[in-house]
Amino acid sequence: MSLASTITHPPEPEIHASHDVHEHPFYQKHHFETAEQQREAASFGMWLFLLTEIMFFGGLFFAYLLYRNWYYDAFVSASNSINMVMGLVNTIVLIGSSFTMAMAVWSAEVRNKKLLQIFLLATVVLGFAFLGIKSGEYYDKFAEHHVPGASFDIHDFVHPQPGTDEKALSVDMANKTQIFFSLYFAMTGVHALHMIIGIAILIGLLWYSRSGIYTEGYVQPIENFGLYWHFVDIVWIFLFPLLYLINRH
Amino acid sequence: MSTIVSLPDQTTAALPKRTYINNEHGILSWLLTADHKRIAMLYLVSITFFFFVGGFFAGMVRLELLTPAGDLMAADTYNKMFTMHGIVMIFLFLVPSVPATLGNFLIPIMIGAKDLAFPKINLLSWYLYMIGGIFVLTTLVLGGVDTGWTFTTPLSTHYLNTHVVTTATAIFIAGFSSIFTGLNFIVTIHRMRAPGMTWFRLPLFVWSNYAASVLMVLGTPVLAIAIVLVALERTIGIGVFDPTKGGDPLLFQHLFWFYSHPAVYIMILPGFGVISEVISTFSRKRVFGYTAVAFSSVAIAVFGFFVWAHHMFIMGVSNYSALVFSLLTMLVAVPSAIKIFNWSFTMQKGSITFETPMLYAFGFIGLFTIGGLTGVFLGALGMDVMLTETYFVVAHFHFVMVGGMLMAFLAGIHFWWPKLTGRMYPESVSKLAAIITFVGFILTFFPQFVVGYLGMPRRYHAYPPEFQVLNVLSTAGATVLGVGYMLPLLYLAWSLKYGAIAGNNPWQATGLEWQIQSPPLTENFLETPIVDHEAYDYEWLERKTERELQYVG
Amino acid sequence: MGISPVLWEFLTKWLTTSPVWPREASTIAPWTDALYIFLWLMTVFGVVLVGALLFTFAVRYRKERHPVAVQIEGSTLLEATWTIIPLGIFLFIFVWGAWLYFRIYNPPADAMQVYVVGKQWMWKAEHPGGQHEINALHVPTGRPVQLTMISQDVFHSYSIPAFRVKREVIPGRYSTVWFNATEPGVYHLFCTQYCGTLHSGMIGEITAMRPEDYEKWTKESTSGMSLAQNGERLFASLGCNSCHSGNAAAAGPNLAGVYGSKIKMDDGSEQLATDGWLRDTILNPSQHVPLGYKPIMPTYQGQISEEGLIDLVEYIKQLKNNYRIQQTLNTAKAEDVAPVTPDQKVTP
Amino acid sequence: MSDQVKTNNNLKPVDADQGNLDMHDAPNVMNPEHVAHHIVSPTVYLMIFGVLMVGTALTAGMAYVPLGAFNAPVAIAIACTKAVFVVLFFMHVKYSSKLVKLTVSAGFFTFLVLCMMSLLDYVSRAWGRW
Repeated sequence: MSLASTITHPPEPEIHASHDVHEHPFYQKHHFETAEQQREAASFGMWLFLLTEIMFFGGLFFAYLLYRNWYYDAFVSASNSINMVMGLVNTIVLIGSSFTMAMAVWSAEVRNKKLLQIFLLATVVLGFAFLGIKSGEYYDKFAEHHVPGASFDIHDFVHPQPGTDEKALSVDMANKTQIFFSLYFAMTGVHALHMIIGIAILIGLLWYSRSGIYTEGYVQPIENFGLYWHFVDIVWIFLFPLLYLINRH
Repeated sequence: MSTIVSLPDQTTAALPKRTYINNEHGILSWLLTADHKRIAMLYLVSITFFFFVGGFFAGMVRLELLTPAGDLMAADTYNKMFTMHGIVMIFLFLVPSVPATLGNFLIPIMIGAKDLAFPKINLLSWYLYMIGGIFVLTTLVLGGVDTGWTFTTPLSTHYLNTHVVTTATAIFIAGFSSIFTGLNFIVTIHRMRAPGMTWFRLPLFVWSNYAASVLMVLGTPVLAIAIVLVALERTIGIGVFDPTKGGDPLLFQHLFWFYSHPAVYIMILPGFGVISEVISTFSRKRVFGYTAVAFSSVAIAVFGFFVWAHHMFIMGVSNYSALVFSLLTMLVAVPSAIKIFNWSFTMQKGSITFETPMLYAFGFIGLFTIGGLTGVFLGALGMDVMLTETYFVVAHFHFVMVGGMLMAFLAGIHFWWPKLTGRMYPESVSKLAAIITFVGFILTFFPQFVVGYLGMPRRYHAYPPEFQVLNVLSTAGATVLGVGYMLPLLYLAWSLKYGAIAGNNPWQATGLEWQIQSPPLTENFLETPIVDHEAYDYEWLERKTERELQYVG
Repeated sequence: MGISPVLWEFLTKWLTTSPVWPREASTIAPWTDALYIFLWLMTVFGVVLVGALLFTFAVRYRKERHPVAVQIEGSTLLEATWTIIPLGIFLFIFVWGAWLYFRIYNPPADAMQVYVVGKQWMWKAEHPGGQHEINALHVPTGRPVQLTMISQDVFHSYSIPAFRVKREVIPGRYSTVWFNATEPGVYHLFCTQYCGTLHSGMIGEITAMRPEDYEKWTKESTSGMSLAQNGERLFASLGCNSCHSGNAAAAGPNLAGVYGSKIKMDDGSEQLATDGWLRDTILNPSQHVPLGYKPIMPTYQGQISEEGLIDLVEYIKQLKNNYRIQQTLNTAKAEDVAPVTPDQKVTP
Repeated sequence: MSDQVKTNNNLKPVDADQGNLDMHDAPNVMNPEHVAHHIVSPTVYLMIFGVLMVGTALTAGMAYVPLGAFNAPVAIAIACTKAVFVVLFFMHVKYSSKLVKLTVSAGFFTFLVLCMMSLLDYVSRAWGRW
């Protein structure tokens, strides 16, 4: 039977039924030839998704780049008004969670269910810690009337607290701090949203890991989620200096 | 007139016993399917629905413009009409049209795969599309939106009381549908090709969808974030685009057009792919300059990201950057010219027949040539000053999108209808529809070039009386066009039951999709096919047919 | 056989009242038309070429005449041909278009100034002599006119098809366009950027008049106060004169002759004093602190309307020396600076 | 049937071009030339974690050192270095196929296009009289 005619004249379905004779891992979808093909497709797909995420944050980063150059003084003052220690702690927490996530991937690869669960749980905890600190920060901003919108108040920037070496801004420049806070809330907000989605997925993974599927060769979901989590971490690695550390003194 | 159609003997022919259509039954088997062919059919039904919704708004717009006075509807109603027309047609019809229906159905088969790489994400993207569509319909029920499809800030953020946020949500969600479709295609084309199916054996349809997918994946998120910022500005009052707070409204334009210019290539590139397939098949000849056509798709995708500011020449971008963007715009016109000539020369020394898809393809080439060249008018800086924001732009855009894309979509639907359904459409009435569409199109949109140069601005509810004659012609043409689009809806529905049985390969075409039964099996191929021939290798097809005859005989 | 009256009317109307070509009424119009005609010739050439190819091949190689196709891979020479020739044509068009663009947007130095403020949904034009118009603009023929435009709310676009010019009117900054009308007459003014509900009502009339008629119109329609006079009054009432007095010890820089010069800033940069720059110094003073001065000027954001800003800009533009400012300082009350016609209110 | 699948495995890539455009595309039944799944050891992870911590300390510390205009480039440079470490090791790109490397670079390239082409407008707005 020539190759070409195989394509044209499929054998009858009855014959086909006996086709799947060679062994496939339990997690291999029917439309992939091998588990390896499936793994590489999934990982490539995840990367493409992260590509879209780069562009999604990219628009915000560009807006930041533009306005920081336009209203540098406002950006400096506004940046100095947010709590740098909280940001630093959050950076450490998030990098830590990235590390535990990487270790979770490793645990799945070496098929250690116990370790996998521990590291996933650690990632969840650190994720929550990040969000907790973040919401503390948001609360401060809210109390200080630094949230853009109707209740926004530039008083703190025009009349800085005596005793600090903060430079007083003129009113027109102080008004521009609202742009900084718009971007601050948009960027950290979208980032936090990614964290929340990530934590939800993590909890799901933790739940399903009980059955041991991820530690019997099906590393792919853990690995792909790891990619996502590390990406969120990278975004924060950029957000931290850009938002918290403009000309600190 | 001779034809290449070779149908099985209708007295004995029957549809295959087992197909993707009758594999499972019941509404749930469709709504929960992971089969790319079924999802393609879901898309086909839904985009057809939204096409006619959008068409209805277009009809209302044309009807209002029949008379110079704004007498049929109030100004804000009219504004809602053209806004809904734009949003529905662009985000719910043009962007998903060819990729999500024909692309979804055919790309896995053309490359010899059993399905797309991520069947569930494929289904998810249809659901996202539908949710986006439902949000648009919700907007309609709530009272509409009148931002224009471009969402110009600060108009959309501060000066309108309509349902901007609902619409923004719709576009955000529909955008993710298109991201997932593109992502799925890219992974599938990279990772799922059958043995021997090298990049330069891929049908050009796959190449052009690949290029469009890259644009979807990289461009759409930028629109998404721009639209999120618009929604936040409306609801919370952040000030990123607000000039009174120090924001730059042009920043929105940059972000918006960074997607929306490549978006027109998202819309047209898959159409190019359809035309390559159709012209080759009905000329019985390999596409002239295969590599040139393939690379011109990629070139359009790459250059497409460098030209967006040509939508902003008079909007206050610096004149120096206008210069750069105009130059790059001229460069992006070249790959399209290359394609046109390659299609023409594909016919040279061919053996041409004139079935309906071929007629649509002829219409496409003619109208797209005009549409493309009038784009050069708009890319030329000084000319753009006079022409932009007038009906000239409207005419240009519709020549490319309706004359180009919609013609290509109809060509593709007719061409692959036998594969999709296993039955032929009725040939003579479909030819009539193709001709009606062409005539109606010219009548509708050609006068708009003239009225545009006279200075009639777009999005005008009422206009000076001296423009009336040209507008009357345009509205008359729109009526003809409407008939031209209703006809296929009717006879294609008819053919589902009464059409002739098509057999595997009615057109004697070379693509892998034509080598399997129609409609295909759920798993497409029983054995992973092994590809040992170039795309459009009609000699291979002949040898294969001979061998089969011997084998059967 | 009688023709339907409706159809008859349509046909006669078509023949008599329907233009297919816009009037050419500015110096730029023939140049734009030349490029337009060239572009259409290119389009027709392209369509005829492609059409001829399709038609010839369709006839010669239809299946009846040419039953067996000859497989051809392609031709590098042909590919190069139809890459390079269109590229050459497009680049030629680019150069032509760019040349035209710079001609349209590069105003001659001696252009007459008119200010335009766009708002939902009307055009306000202000002549330096104090003539105010709504949805109308009177201009003389044979003289370059430069419009300096700004929007109070959303994007608008000032389009005069008969002059072949158009420019977006942007909130928050000035944009300019210029033309030189050649034919007296009344022409359409359109807002071409979608700006909300009554977008299509944001239209008006451009009246181009012979210079002598224009002189007459100017005299008849003046409000009695030139923009600069209005500006002077604002300058005094807002207290600008207390710092920008021109005295050596003044807290603010001397404004006389400042327009059009390059100013050294305290951050080391040099800024060119244009209309837009003057406007921005009033609204965002802390971003424009000249060398040797302290950033003490308050912002006037939200306190002056766009018209008021135009008055101030026009006033500062015309300040050749500090005599006028000294005059305002010497007057006890700002209201007494200049005679006020009863119907004129100071724009707050 | 399974016989045939086996013969397929012996089929060599038919087209030489295949390797050029994409080192890594055909399904792996056919094309054994794919990057083996590489397990990164915890030691490496720990080292990277240490590097990231040092980077974080450095970036926070540098913010207080008055460098004038150079503060921002230094902060960006440190952030980029950290990001590269995360991408290469935590995200395994160092051990991944060329396709993944290409994808990552495509993302940053497009982001740069967005920034540079828009900045082209913003930077040149201040030039000249218009």
